[in-house]
Amino acid sequence: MDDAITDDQRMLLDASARLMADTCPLERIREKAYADETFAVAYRRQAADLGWYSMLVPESLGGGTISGNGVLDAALIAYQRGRLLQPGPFVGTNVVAYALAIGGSQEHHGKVLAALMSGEVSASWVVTDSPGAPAMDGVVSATRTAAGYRLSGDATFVEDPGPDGWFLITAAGADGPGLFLVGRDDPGLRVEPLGSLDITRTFLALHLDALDVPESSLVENDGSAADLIDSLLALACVLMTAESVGAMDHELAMTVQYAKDRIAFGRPIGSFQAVKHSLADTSLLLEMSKAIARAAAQHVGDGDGYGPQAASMAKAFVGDCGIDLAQSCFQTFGGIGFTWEHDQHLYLRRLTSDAAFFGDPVWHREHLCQLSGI
Amino acid sequence: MDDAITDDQRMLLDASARLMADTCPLERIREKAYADETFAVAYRRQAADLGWYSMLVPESLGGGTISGNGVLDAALIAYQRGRLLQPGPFVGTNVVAYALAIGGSQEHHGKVLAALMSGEVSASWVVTDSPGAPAMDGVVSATRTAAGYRLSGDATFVEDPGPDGWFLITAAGADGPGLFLVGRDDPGLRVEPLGSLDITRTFLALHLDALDVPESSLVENDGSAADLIDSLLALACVLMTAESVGAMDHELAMTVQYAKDRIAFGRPIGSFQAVKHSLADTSLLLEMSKAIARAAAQHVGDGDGYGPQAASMAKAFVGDCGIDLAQSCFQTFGGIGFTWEHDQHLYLRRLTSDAAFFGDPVWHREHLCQLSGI
Amino acid sequence: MTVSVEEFRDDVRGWLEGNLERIPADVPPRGGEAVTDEQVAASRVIQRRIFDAGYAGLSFPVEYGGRGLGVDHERVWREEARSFVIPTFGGAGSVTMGPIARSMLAHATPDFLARHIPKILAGEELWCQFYSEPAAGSDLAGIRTTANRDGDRWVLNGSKIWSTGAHQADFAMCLARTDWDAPKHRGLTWFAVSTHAPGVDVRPIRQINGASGFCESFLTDVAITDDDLIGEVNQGWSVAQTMLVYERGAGESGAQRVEPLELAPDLVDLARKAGRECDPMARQAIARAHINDFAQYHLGRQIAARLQRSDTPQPAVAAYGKLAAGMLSPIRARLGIEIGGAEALLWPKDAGETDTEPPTPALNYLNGRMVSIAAGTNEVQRNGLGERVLGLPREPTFDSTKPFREVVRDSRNWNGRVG
Amino acid sequence: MTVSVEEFRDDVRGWLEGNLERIPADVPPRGGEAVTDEQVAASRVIQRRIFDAGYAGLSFPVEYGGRGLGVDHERVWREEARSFVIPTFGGAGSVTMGPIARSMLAHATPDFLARHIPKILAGEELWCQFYSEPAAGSDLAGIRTTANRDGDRWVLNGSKIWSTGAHQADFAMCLARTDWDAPKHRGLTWFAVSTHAPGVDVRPIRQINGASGFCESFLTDVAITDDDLIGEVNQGWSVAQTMLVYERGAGESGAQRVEPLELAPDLVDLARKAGRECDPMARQAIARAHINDFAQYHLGRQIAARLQRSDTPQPAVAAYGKLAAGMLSPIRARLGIEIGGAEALLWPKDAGETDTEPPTPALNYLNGRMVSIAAGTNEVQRNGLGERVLGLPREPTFDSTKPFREVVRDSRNWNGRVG
Repeated sequence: MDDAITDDQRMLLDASARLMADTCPLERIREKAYADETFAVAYRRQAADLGWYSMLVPESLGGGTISGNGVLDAALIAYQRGRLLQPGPFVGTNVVAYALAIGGSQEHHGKVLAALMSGEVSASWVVTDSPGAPAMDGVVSATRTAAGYRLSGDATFVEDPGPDGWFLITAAGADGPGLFLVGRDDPGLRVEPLGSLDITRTFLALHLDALDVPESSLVENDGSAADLIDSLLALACVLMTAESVGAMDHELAMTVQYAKDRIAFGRPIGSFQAVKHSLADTSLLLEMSKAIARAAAQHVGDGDGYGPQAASMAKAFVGDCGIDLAQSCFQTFGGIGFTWEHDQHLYLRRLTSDAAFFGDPVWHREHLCQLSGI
Repeated sequence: MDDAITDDQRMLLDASARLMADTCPLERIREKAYADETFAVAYRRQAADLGWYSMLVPESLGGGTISGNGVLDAALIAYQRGRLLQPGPFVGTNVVAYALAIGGSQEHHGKVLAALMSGEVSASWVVTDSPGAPAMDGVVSATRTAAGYRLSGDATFVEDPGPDGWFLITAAGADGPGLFLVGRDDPGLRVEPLGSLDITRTFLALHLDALDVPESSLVENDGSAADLIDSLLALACVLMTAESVGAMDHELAMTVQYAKDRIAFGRPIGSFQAVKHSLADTSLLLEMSKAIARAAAQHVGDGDGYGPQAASMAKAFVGDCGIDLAQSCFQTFGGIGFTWEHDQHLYLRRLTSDAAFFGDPVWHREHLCQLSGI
Repeated sequence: MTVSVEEFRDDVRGWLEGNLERIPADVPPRGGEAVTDEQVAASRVIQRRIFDAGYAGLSFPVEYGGRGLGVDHERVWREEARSFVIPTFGGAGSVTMGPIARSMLAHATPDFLARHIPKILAGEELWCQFYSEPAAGSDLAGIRTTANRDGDRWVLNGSKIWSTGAHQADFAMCLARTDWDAPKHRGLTWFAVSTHAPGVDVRPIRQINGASGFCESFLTDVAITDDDLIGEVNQGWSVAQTMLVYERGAGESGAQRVEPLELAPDLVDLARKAGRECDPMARQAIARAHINDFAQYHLGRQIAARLQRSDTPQPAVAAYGKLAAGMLSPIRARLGIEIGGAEALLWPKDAGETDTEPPTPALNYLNGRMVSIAAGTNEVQRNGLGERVLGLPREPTFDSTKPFREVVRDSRNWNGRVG
Repeated sequence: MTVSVEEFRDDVRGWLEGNLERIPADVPPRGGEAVTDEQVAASRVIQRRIFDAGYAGLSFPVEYGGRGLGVDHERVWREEARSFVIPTFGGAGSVTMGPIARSMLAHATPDFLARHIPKILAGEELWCQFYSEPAAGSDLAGIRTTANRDGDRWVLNGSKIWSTGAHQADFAMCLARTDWDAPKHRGLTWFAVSTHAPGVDVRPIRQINGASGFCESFLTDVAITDDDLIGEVNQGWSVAQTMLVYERGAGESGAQRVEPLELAPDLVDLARKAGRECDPMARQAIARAHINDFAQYHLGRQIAARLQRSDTPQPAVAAYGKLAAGMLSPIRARLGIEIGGAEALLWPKDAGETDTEPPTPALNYLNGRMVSIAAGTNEVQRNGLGERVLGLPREPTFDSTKPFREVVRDSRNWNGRVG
């Protein structure tokens, strides 16, 4: 995915890779180091210095891209993050930063956007109901009150932004969907920590029981929230997909190495066609995933109108391929892959969760048909 | 599928196999010998002598089983037929014979059932609309007239019973579905010959433009036609499935032999894991197909109430596996499989058509859910 | 003295009713094979009761404490006992009664059998296998654990892995290399080893699902005698062949023991929880799972019947059942995740579940490849089916004729060029 | 003298408008590669016109009648010419302009190139490959057709198969064994052979779809000279490597040439005809097909870019494109059959269709494995990717070092035992 990139992009990726390897390698992930807020803030600040949370924000608001296509830049970072299964809502923070940049008030810019870009806090986009489909028309309901809005309903599959973090909640109002910025620490919000197959991220369910929010929490109040939500989904899909592709890349590399080293029946197992052909097929899945992820980032970044289709296609394709790849690598590792100490299960868990996060392949294929007018 | 059978069943199968090998081997199929009515009648009479068309008819009406489970006996014949891709509506004739035995009038028994059992004529069950789903509520409409019924509508995927043959047409009436026996030569019926991917069978579309049929053409007029139609579908699925399994069995055997004989890179290609493992997987598909086909025949024949579920399961499973197997064998044959002279394409065509005939796997899976009450 | 199946059913019913407890209706069946030490202890008591009543080892020879009956009687027992609290020895229990006891019966001396089989049937001896090794997984005969002759003793050294339930077992059936200069398959021997013997160190392995049903074991100068031999010296591979047939559950491995008639109840339940029971894609997935279950069950029945009709063990044919399980188990697990979506991937933490002990669909997913890998990978099954059932030409072998010592040496210099 | 891409686009537009006919709007594009002899003759006339105007061989060297431009200019030509009647030489045309002309440029003498390339670009010479043989399919180097030196001539004997469009070709590029005592890959040589030469017998093969786009050819004492050599004697395998890169379409094989943006229009159309455009399963299938098309296209672009950045031919990397096509083509064809149902399996006979010439979905289905098998099976691609891209250890080879004569002999006595 980072095959043909500019020198500036290469520098960004190399610096990001160093940061992750130094600060948050897989051992830290296993220890859930990121659950410690001190660790998390320090990590995010360093990442922010590299521009992790600024790529989708215009220069006028303090952001800026490396290559001119900020979506591609952010996707390349996501790809690097995926390789080492990095924690934290990178996708959510960028998506929310974009939403605030496009539709937020000056107060949002000053109070929240700046803190997101500097790594001070994180954010998550809340758009998913049970059993896991994006609720484009709103995952909770919003009704007008004298002082603002009242939000009611439940949401799940929300990545935890950590203390002081923000949620951008997609809510169904009388005139269509709207987006509301709510603090994680809002006392009216019930935040339920969830157990998860994926142990590299932390997920929440949110319960809004008539949560009153002020007028000022509304983002993009000029009536075009539906379009903005479409854009947010496309962005979320592109970045999630890129993270998955990074994880796939790293896992396949581990597996190929194992197939070269492991001996059975007097030969390295990679010399058997059963293993070799499975790895070749898996490698093809990876190359196709890289290609479609990059194409989607390009379309979304170019704003050529094909972004939502391309993003849903990439999300569906990579969602399936990620699980296929993880399953196939597991089979190659054999017994050793069943041990907690081996890393393959971390990748299997993450890729399986990624496939459903922000809409599973079935949902995105149907969505593609609808976007295509059938 | 014929692994553990009685001596009587073995004799029936051996005699059937000899008949087919002598009278209608694959060269005859390629020449479309069965399109010649003299050939067809002679072939059917010999087959009838072996009991091909009598297994689902009680002894009181001149039929009789070999083992006590006539459905299993008929399925074993179907399995043998499938091995050499035998032509003609064996399935239809047996299904219609069963319907007439259960629900037909004495006139039906004397005029039609006897001729079906003796091989004089064939019959087809008409139940399929475009694009190919069984229309259990009726594929055409039936309205009351003074002298009987008026049938209107179109049907497709009807196997040609040949001159003097019969159609048992599933029609939707005011009080539910009904079954009507109509002669192929009825002047009011428009019979349209179709081209077909499967070149081992001959298919028709039927066009009924206000076809008036007498009261006496109604089969099973005591109001329980819906139950009978469920039974007919189960029977059709079991017999079709058994034919497919026979075709699968023969094709895999041809392919395994080829993998033993064909040399490449200084070795028989069957010594390569790529080929060996593909054939092992394919062989597993075949063994599972045999097992489920036999289980379905057993349940349907036992009348234990699970027949419709088991039959739909077998039809769905074998439908997919048949195509998987044919595709996988094609890949093993490589280039030679692309030549008209090689037999593999006859099996590919037949198995692909079989998968959709009487309902494709998707339809049967949904049907299974409905039968199971969800 | 044979008893008819129906008569036997009546006997069983009566005895169960009077002697075992019924499973309370509100206890859900729990997946996974791990059992606690307390469960094992309680199970020994119940097993003793069953043994004393003559219902243990129904198909085992009478002279070793069994009943000498057939598979039909065993099926009757299973059907009737299903709703009662019967012994659960976890993985070690199945291994003891299946591959271990069966291969002992075929290969051990009468003296050995008289010493061990009655105790096994009575629940006194729980066994495990010391078979796989870190460097001998799929390559089952690539054993490096060594048994050296030392006077009238044997001295064992090496390490074993993936021993099911070894931490709860009393004995291990251990495969060791007794001749490094013979070809790979001709220098192996099976021994009985007490897991409590000096030099045996058994450690549970933490699995990806957080459970620890398997162990890794280290053998350091463990001393045993000829009385502990199971089969003849250097003939271990033929014992392994027998064992393999029962490892693969005589064709029924992984399949349900009773014909599955109800539409995949676990998945229907999951779909309902996820609000997807009317979703056409979820319905397809549910139907697929059930159809596969049904086909797998009947495959198992057909294979078992074929094996029963045959006189010699046919591990290659049994491989159909193993491969079916290995193919279908991950598919079914994945269908569960796809049907359930967030419902399967995420769960309330306050329900007492931790990260490492997820609810059933996620647990099944993590365990989905177990049967695809353990006791012979799918790839090994395919080789066996291809060569020994379909009769395809052999894979080139580089480890079949030369001394095993040389195989180990040459594997480090692989270049693939033969001619 | 380079011309900018945009300037070039203007030139092309103007010339096309003034010199070629537009494709009538009501002519549907037709699948399949077969063209009639009349189409070939008419195409030669148009090709001559294009050649004379300087638009033939855009990326070919100027000294052999080309323009010396790059792939961007070629893409412009393709985009602009799409709506005009351009030459269709069928399969032979693609083979001539692709693998044949490209490997000639890399390996033939200037004299040979001057004799043939301009005629190729002008539409005077249509070529085919005499490459595969009945006993050398996947095993491309297993060539048994023999060229024996006889004074200053070479005499060819043997048979060739799967030569695309050979019945319409003027020449064949023929691979023959010139040394049976050398190892397999070191005794091969390429020759130019006139298809009309004495001793050359070309026969169309009837394919399973009823068409005949390929031929079988028999060579009996066909005489040629050193002037007909393409590359050096016994160096044929290195020529074949170049050819392979272009066989695989430089990574783009099987993929569409223009980014597919519209949702699988053929399948949407089929679903509409079948009344299934609202069926959730059909919609999933349609989306799947389009997503695969889109992924395959972008894979092709990425691979092509990677190959362009590299200095040496990398047939192994190009195998990604070939394998993708080989995997996805049968899947797509099957999706069509599943979406269409009876609509795809059955068709009105009176529409002039016969059994042997089915409508598009059925035709695609029968042809679906073409790219999975022809020009290197999926299995061959996987081996290449595994060993030469992923760097996995080699498959054991039994035909790489000993004289080919012995390989043929030994293959008849396979027992697989090596060590």
